[in-house]
Amino acid sequence: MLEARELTCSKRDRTLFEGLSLVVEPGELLYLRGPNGAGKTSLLRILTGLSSPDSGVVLYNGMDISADKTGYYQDLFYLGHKSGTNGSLSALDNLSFWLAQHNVSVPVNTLFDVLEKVGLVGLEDVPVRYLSAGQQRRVALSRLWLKLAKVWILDEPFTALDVKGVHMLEKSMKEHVGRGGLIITTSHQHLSETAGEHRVFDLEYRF
Amino acid sequence: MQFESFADFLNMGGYAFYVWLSFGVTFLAMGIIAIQSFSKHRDLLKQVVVEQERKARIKQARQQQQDSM
Amino acid sequence: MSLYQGIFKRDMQVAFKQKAELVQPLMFLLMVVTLFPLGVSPSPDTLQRIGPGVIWIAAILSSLMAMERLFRDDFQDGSLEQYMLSGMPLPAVSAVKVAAHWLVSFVPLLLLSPLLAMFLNLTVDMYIALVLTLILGTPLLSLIGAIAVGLTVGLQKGGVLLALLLIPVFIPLLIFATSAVDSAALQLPYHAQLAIIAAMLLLAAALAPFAIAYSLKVSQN
Amino acid sequence: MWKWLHPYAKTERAYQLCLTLQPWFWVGALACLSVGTVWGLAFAPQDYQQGDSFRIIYIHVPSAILSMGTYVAMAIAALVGMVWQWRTAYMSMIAMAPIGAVMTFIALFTGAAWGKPMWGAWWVWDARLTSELILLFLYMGVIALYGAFEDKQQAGKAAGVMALVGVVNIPIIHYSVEWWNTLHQGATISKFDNPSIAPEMLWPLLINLLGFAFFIGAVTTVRLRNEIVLREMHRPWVQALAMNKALNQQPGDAATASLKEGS
Repeated sequence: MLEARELTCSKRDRTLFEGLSLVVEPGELLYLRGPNGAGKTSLLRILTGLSSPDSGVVLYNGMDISADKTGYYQDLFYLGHKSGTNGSLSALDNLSFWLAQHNVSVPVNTLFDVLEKVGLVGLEDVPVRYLSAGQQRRVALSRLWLKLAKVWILDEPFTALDVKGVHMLEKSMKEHVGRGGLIITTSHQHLSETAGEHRVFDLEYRF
Repeated sequence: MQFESFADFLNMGGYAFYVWLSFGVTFLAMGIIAIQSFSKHRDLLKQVVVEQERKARIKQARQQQQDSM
Repeated sequence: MSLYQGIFKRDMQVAFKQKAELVQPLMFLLMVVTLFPLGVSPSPDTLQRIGPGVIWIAAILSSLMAMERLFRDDFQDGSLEQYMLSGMPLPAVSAVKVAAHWLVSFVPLLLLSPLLAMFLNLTVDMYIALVLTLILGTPLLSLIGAIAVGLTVGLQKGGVLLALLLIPVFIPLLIFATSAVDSAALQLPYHAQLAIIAAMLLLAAALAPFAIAYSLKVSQN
Repeated sequence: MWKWLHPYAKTERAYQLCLTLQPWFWVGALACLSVGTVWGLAFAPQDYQQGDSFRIIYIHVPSAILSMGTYVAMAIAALVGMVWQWRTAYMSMIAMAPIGAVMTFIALFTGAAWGKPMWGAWWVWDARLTSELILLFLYMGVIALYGAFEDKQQAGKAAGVMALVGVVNIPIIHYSVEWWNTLHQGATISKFDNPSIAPEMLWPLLINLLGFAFFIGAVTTVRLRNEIVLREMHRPWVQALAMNKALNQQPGDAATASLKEGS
């Protein structure tokens, strides 16, 4: 259960939000909506602990995440704007190093199967910089099936994905929520019904 | 022949170390650049074959998706 | 592979995939050293007198060029975020990355040092002292440099700023390293200077990783 | 003008040309080098002043001359590429660069080794050696610039400009270093004069020069073929070439399939 209490955040002397509280229970999909510049990304980064809020606290299972991070990070998967893959390494290498860093051991054939599932057959050993933006996004997304994280925090996961990619991602979101997982996502296209029912949280633009 | 015996030839009038070192390094460097060029040629041709197979695998995967649609 | 091998092996593989970025600082070092005989004078004893200073100054300048590579790529492609979210303590991650960076950029510099010593006509004793100061001094460059790189990684034009931040901090190391090689030239013992450099290195090794971790958090924010 | 050269602008014809030229270059190189070296080492008379250490001249002088020559050839290829927009010209330019760098390294190393008995130090800032070293930096610059570009078409043009800038600078560097050397003549290095070349000393030198030139030609053809295959990888004729090369070697299984189980 992920909870945020009285979060305040200001960027370049513009308060994005203040006194913001939200609670997300397991088995729930929270859809964070708001215009550009409303502070969606900043809120997500605060929820992951990457950046710290001006005031307020984020709790995971009742414990402040800034105190003990390892427990929280064991269950967390964060997808940011940047793909987190090094251009000169191949998709295979990027994923195997990422898994090693997250202390997850997975046989090589599973890597190939997951890459096949995201539609990257034949491109497994090509340096990532030669792939298109959408394909690089799929390499970052394939981590969802490699690390079984309870909490998914996705920052505009649908950008640069084609129709088939969007459908696949929404289906897996529905399965994850069904299995008792917890998802917070932002997106500029509305979620279709394949993603299952979801709660909307609106963030207005403050001047 | 400028030298009486083969041993004298090897001695190079006392400068054996410098003469044989420079000849050795010269032919070594030439050998390295030649061998590197040939092995690069072999690798490039192999790479072309790998690219061919990669295209075939991608085409085949596309077909499977079409059929399963 | 274990947690930290995941980072170490990754950095090694990335470094060997981008060989050009390794070779260029070394060529820069070689060229800077060859400028001095042309600029100052080719006579062997002048070169011998200015030799240690020239090599150390060139090493510091070339290390500044290679330093930015430490976190720049990881910051831009988002891998740095994934390190932070991996549950591994960030100081340990920074220490591993600095070790990989030292191995990749400064060990070739050590291998090049005989050539530099030959160009500047250093005696064997001076060369031994030079190598000792390089072995102790270059990790110090990496550790302290990484702190400044961590701070400037978020900025677009971090390059020159990095030099402005780091050169003052490298001055003590330069002073003790060159004086060690000079006293080796006069056949005087130079253990004192080496001990001071080693002390600075141990201090940096103990504190720098935490400072690097903090500076990365600051630039991530 | 140059009508007979035009067909070789197309890469496939250039590839065939390399294939035909290559064996001759290798045979010429081996023959001349072996004859020239043996003659120079064993049969040529000693130098009255330096004794047998002067025999290093038989590799130092040819490599020094050809290091300069390869750079000029590189610049000519760049010029041809620029004026007539030939891709093969740029490719041959970058094919020559590494061998030119190796020739310069050889000239440097043999010059230093030759100078050691004379000057007592492995490296002396002598005029010729210094300009040779600067030439090596010029080569490194062109190779590094070519490697820095992702798109090899652009890389060729950029490296071409640097090759031309370099070739214009070679004489300037040469004379300024000569002048710099005489300026510091007062310094302790004694300048040894070029050994007087008696005719029977000259023949092995010329043969070796030819041998080195053949060697450079041979390696350039190999590297040019590499460059052509690299740049024309998607052309059918390259794929056909690679396919039958792989078949007659050993019909190994598909490489990526083994990658799947192997890694």
